[in-house]
Amino acid sequence: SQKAQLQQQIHKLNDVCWDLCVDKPREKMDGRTETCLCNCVDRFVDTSLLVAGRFQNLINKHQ
Amino acid sequence: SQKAQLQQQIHKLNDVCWDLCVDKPREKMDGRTETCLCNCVDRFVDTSLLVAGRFQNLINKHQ
Amino acid sequence: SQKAQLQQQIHKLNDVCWDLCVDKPREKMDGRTETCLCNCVDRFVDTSLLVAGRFQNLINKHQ
Amino acid sequence: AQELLQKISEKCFKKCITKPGTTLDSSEQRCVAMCMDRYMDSWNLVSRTFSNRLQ
Amino acid sequence: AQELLQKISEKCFKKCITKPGTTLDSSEQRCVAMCMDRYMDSWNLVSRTFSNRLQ
Amino acid sequence: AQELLQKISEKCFKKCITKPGTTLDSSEQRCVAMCMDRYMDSWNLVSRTFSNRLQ
Repeated sequence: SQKAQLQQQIHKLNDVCWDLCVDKPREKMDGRTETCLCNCVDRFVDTSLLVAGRFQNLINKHQ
Repeated sequence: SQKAQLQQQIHKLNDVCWDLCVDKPREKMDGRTETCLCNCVDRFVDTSLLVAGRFQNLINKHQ
Repeated sequence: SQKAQLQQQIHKLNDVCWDLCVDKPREKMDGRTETCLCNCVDRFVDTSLLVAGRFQNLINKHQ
Repeated sequence: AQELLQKISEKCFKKCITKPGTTLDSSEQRCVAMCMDRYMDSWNLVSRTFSNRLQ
Repeated sequence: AQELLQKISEKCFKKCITKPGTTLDSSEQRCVAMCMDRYMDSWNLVSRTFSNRLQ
Repeated sequence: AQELLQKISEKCFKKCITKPGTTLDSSEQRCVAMCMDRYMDSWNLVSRTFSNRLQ
């Protein structure tokens, strides 16, 4: 289902961004970690869009 | 099936504990590595139970 | 299907060999990286055959 | 929630238990509890940020 | 191709974006583009080499 | 057993072949064989320890 696929993507994103942004777990989530997590998600989406766009271009060229 | 799920969990556990306990493979399994593997499995189970228990508490609080 | 399984194996191989052979992505694929990728695939297949062969021997011994 | 619990157990075990001993000592227990809370904070923040991008 | 695109996004994000900022800057964009091209080269080479072994 | 064989191949390739050459040389072959035996020892020990906890 589409909901399950969305959940799957959030698991993947949280996995990647947790490894990138969280070093030692602390008492509270600090501002720097929060900023890193938000930027990580947004830049990951940017990267996916860039990759999908270039791929589409490649397909169009070959047609 | 339940048997397949159990097998899956053993694959996961062996994966995690192998990476944690085995550095260079040797002629024989030495005692230190064996102790590390057993403790790794037991502490992983402890961790899972702790996590599941805290999660249950959270759900109870929110009801 | 068999085709899907083959694709899956190529994904796995490319994953492992990319991590082993490609450090920083460059303008072009250089010869050294190409050689590393080809050898990586061939040695991975050798490793799998060796592992499968030893496993078969074990099963034969126990029968 | 099953998959989330599995992810938390695995990530927090790796972060908090580097030399598994004969019990889960109190500092490891505290680390796992804190790690779990942060992982869920992170999960919520990531979900929200991702949902905003989808709109 | 869906799985290939996911793999590329993940591998190239990890290689090119080590400190995520408020935008994908031009050097990160170039890195992702280059990384994607190389990943597809690698995929083609790996497929060919593997197919040769299967025959 | 299919999945176990795949895991062994991947784990032992990563441990034993760090610079893939034109053949699998004898020291790499010995390393893979040893690694496989240890991985199966580990699998048996982990299964047993885990089963004990489930009872």
